[in-house]
Amino acid sequence: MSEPEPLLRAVDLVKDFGGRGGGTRAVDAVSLELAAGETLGVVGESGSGKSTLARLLIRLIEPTSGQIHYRGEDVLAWSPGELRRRRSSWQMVFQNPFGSLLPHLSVADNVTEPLRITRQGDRRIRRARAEELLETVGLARRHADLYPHAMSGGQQQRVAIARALALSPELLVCDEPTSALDVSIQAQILSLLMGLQEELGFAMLFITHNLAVVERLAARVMVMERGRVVEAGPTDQVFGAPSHPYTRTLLGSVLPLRPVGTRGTETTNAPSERTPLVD
Amino acid sequence: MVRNDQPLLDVRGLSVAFRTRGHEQLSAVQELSVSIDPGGSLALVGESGSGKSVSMRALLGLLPANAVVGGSARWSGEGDVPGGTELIGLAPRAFRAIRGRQIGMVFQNAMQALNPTIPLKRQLTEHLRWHGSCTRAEAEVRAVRALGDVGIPDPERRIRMYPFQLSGGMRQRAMIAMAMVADPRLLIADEPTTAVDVTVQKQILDLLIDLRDRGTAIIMVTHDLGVARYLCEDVAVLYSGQVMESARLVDAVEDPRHPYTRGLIGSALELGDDSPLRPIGGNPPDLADRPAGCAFQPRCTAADGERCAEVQPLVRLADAREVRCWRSSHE
Amino acid sequence: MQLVVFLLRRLVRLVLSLLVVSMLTFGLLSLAPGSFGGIQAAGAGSTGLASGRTVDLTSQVQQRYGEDVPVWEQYGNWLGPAITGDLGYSYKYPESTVGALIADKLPVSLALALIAMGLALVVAIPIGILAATRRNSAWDHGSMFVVTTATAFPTYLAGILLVLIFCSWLHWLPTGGWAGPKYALLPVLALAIAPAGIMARYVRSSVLEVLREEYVVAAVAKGGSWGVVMRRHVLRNALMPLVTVAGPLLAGLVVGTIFIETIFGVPGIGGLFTQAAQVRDMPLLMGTTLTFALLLMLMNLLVDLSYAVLDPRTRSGLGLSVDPAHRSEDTTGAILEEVKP
Amino acid sequence: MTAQHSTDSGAVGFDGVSEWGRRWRRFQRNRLALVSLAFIVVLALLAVFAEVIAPFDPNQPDFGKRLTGPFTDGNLLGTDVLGRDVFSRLLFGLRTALFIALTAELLALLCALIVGVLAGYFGGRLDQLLMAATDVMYAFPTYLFAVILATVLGRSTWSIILAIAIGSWLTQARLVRAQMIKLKTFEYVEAGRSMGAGAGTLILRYLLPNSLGPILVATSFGIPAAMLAESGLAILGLGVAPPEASLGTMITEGYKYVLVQPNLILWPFTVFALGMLAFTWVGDGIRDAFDPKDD
Repeated sequence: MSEPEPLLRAVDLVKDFGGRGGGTRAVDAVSLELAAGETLGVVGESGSGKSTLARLLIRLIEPTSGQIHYRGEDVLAWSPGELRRRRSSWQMVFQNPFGSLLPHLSVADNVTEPLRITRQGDRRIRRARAEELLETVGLARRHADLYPHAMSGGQQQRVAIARALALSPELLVCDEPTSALDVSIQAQILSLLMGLQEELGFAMLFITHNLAVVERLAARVMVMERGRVVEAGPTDQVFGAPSHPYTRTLLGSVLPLRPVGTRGTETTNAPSERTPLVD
Repeated sequence: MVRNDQPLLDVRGLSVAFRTRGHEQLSAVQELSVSIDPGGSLALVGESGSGKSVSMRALLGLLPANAVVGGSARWSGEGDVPGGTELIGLAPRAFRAIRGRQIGMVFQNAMQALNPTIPLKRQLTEHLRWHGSCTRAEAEVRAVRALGDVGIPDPERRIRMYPFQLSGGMRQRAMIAMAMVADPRLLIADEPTTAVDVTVQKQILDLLIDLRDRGTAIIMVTHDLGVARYLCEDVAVLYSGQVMESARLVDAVEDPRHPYTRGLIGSALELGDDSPLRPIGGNPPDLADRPAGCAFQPRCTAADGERCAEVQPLVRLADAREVRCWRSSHE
Repeated sequence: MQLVVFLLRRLVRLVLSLLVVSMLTFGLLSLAPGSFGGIQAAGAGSTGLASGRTVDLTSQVQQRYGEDVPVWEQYGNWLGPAITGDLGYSYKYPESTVGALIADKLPVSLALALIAMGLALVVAIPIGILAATRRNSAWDHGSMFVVTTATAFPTYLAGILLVLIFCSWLHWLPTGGWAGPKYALLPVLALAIAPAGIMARYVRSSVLEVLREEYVVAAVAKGGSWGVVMRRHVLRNALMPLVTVAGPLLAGLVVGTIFIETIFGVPGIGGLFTQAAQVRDMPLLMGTTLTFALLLMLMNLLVDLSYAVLDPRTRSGLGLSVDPAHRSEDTTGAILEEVKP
Repeated sequence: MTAQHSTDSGAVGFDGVSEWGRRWRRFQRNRLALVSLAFIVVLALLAVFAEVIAPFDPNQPDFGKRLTGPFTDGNLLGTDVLGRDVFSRLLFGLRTALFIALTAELLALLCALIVGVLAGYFGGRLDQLLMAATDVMYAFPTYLFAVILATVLGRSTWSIILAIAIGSWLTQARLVRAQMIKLKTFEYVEAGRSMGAGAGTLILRYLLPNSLGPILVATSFGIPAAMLAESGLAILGLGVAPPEASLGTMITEGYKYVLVQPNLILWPFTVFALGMLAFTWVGDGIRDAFDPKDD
């Protein structure tokens, strides 16, 4: 088997914000590759440029310079119309679930918004697809007629994920999808995403400031600081033997719940596995 | 009663409800009992809406007018009042002598908790002057020292700045300095690291550990067990306004007795931990729509229809732990 | 230094805006059918002169007022001296210069507007604060009812209402004229009512907003008494943005004097403007319009400056407030819609 | 199925009420707004059916009965200085006033929407032009501008409408522009773009419905402002040409006889003031309706 063309390849991406002298370089010469079905984690603190990078990669904002190739095609050469038509293969999940849903549309309409935009199906077909998608993300059919404001943050994020899946994307860009959620809900959403990826086989670009989340989700990781990639590689290597001081600082800032070695003891008295509540 | 046995703050059966437009009351905190010794450190852990922040504000009388607070909170920080001062329903004048001077509070977001139009100097010294404990010049000296203590370089210059002129981490420290400058016996920290980056979080927690080691008691309100574990000896796990489990933190983490505590630990992600995620299903209940009996029952993997439909009391176990679940006393 | 640059930029814009306003006014009025000469001639014609001579007279009169040359040339003839401060002679009052007329009448209008503004502020601030601190009380609801009603009665509506009550019904006060403080009472009241209502509402919502701020809770948590926290933290921050509302309202009041002067017969600059518009007295119309425009722009400049001085966040970066667009559109814009004169 | 996805059927209330339903509920909570809305509907009906209701020709003088008081000779509210029936004139005056105010506001809104959306969404030259125009208009009191326009255009209904609309559209365009610029940064707009929505969809389906609140509030306060502008022009002698009646010209006329026959100004003034108040209260109600703070 020869080296296959990666799903997404970016070379020397640069993004400058603000003109007239005092501009800032939000993303500085970032290159990356992402294979189909793979998950790449991007970690960094606020101001590291990780969210800007995500938006550059799917051309939500235009890079100052650099190249982006999707399945070998030059994404930056696409005309606005072509870009819009081809967006369906990459979808995005945002940090703030409520903010990313349209408040004046019902859950069903929100979920099938991509179908509507790409003019697929009629009202009935879309409705059926909405219910199907809601079930995929662990919501009930009856949620379809709710409005986003009547849902909890975790439920809203599920709706946002369902919407992202509506067009069966090949790439899901997740921009801190769990950082606005409580820990127990964060775990729900992460296990949902992991399960869905296994089932549907999409690639993920996962942006987060939480190292433990990346370790769980991504086989490869990129550490960003002030727009630059300071370290990249297989997650266990980068986290196991960090070479850059910033990576070490980040790792040193993680607060362990249990010292290594004592973990897992609590499973001894865990109750028997049971399907969690379905009403 | 021997003075030394007395906890610094002893909260018994604290309840908070909010009057709403429809005249029904929404209960936010029920029967909350926690205590902290001088120099101790307690974490109140829970998800958003669990009542952890509300209960701490209730203690200091900081809730809006539509809040109904019941129960008891005895404060023994002053030393000369036998049995302590009852904080709930305390007259405003007496309360002012305790707030800020004996009990300090640190808020989640310094950008919001610091007045944007007043320079740091006045915000750090005004309460010293209100409490009448020192002159203007003394207050300024203390404020500069406090800023230096929290690791702000060049405090003489920075104290003249406005909050917006400082970086996020710096602001957060300035806020801690503001609470510390009056040298309180107890510091209540309400999620002081939620809005900052992980590296800054570490620095701020280290700062709080310093304070703790110098004898200030700390109550840390947080949703992050890792943060709690790093800083505190004791923990009270809150769910839907009730304490589900209170124990020494080590014990709670190593050997959680309540299914909710177990769920929280199962949900926590840790570096180097590849055991499968076991999230808690469902969502916390709405305040207006609590399930009868055990509040956690609908999400509990170990729920037993009949036993759990009854109201669960907080049971004190042999090893000085308290758990609100009938199973724990049977195990 | 920053302040100097800021002021310079604003002054340049001010001059440019004045220029555009003058061009607009001049151009529009020249487009309109009729002219001062025409109106005068028509007046003379109606006294019974033959129609043939009317045309003759019209052109004579037009020649006399320089209205027989192309518009741009007329404008140039006006602009040249105007730059040096010479606004020319009024057509209607040929014996005095426009400058002298304005200098004579402007103080009356300004005094009216300023006194009314002062009155409105004195009434609005305590009402707003009390309503906010006793939210949902009978006082809150009652005062907000009255105050919102007041916002529906800008200038001459309030003027007419006051005349109906105090002159026509109670016979306490004269309906018009200008001979002593008694005569200023109704005009000032009429001007003050709507701005007082608007500002009281603004103060209320602004205080409520600040009361929700975490730094107020933090100040109480530090041991501040209600009074101290209110004075030092709440009121200071809540009243600061009032400047952004008060400025445009004051400007509106100056314009509002136009109606008040018409209704109450007060000899102010508004009356001059109205007369000038009616008889097409070009120099006087240009003079009064530009005076209003200048007042308005100075007021806006003053607002931006005072806000910058009051709020440390804008003070440190005066560049931010160069653009008038920074004013909050959501609040100020909507509120101003209510009474924009 | 590989993984047993945890399901989420939380206990959050089963609340399928749409955005508009909730807004209507909040509006209804404001009793004054509700009463005012009903009052406006009554006014509108009176204006529309003026011909049917009016007992006399509003413009027909009868020099035999000038300035009579109310309830004389079948003249419900008396007659004016030319002996015309005040009640009939009031109905037609109301119609003129409402027609001018509504049309002017609608015209201004339409202009404001088009320019505001284009400037706010696309930015660029048009935006610079709009901002420059705003700069000038900040210096040019809209009222003076309207007076000058009315002078130029004459005293017909349509020229008054035009004068008022031109005087007020710019403020509203700025409001729309500000809304566009604010909402453009919201995540749902980004989400829409990431799904491939074009400018049309984004503007009509994403941005406008969500900026409706401030725009509607501004409009509801714009109508009384336009009514005010109409009567203001009338007071300066620039109202609709006689013999046609509008509330503004009736008030102006009545003011001349305020000490002789106060009835003449009392009626149009009362209707006008109540109308102003009603629109103000409705605007207040709309503000509440779009402010979810209390929920």
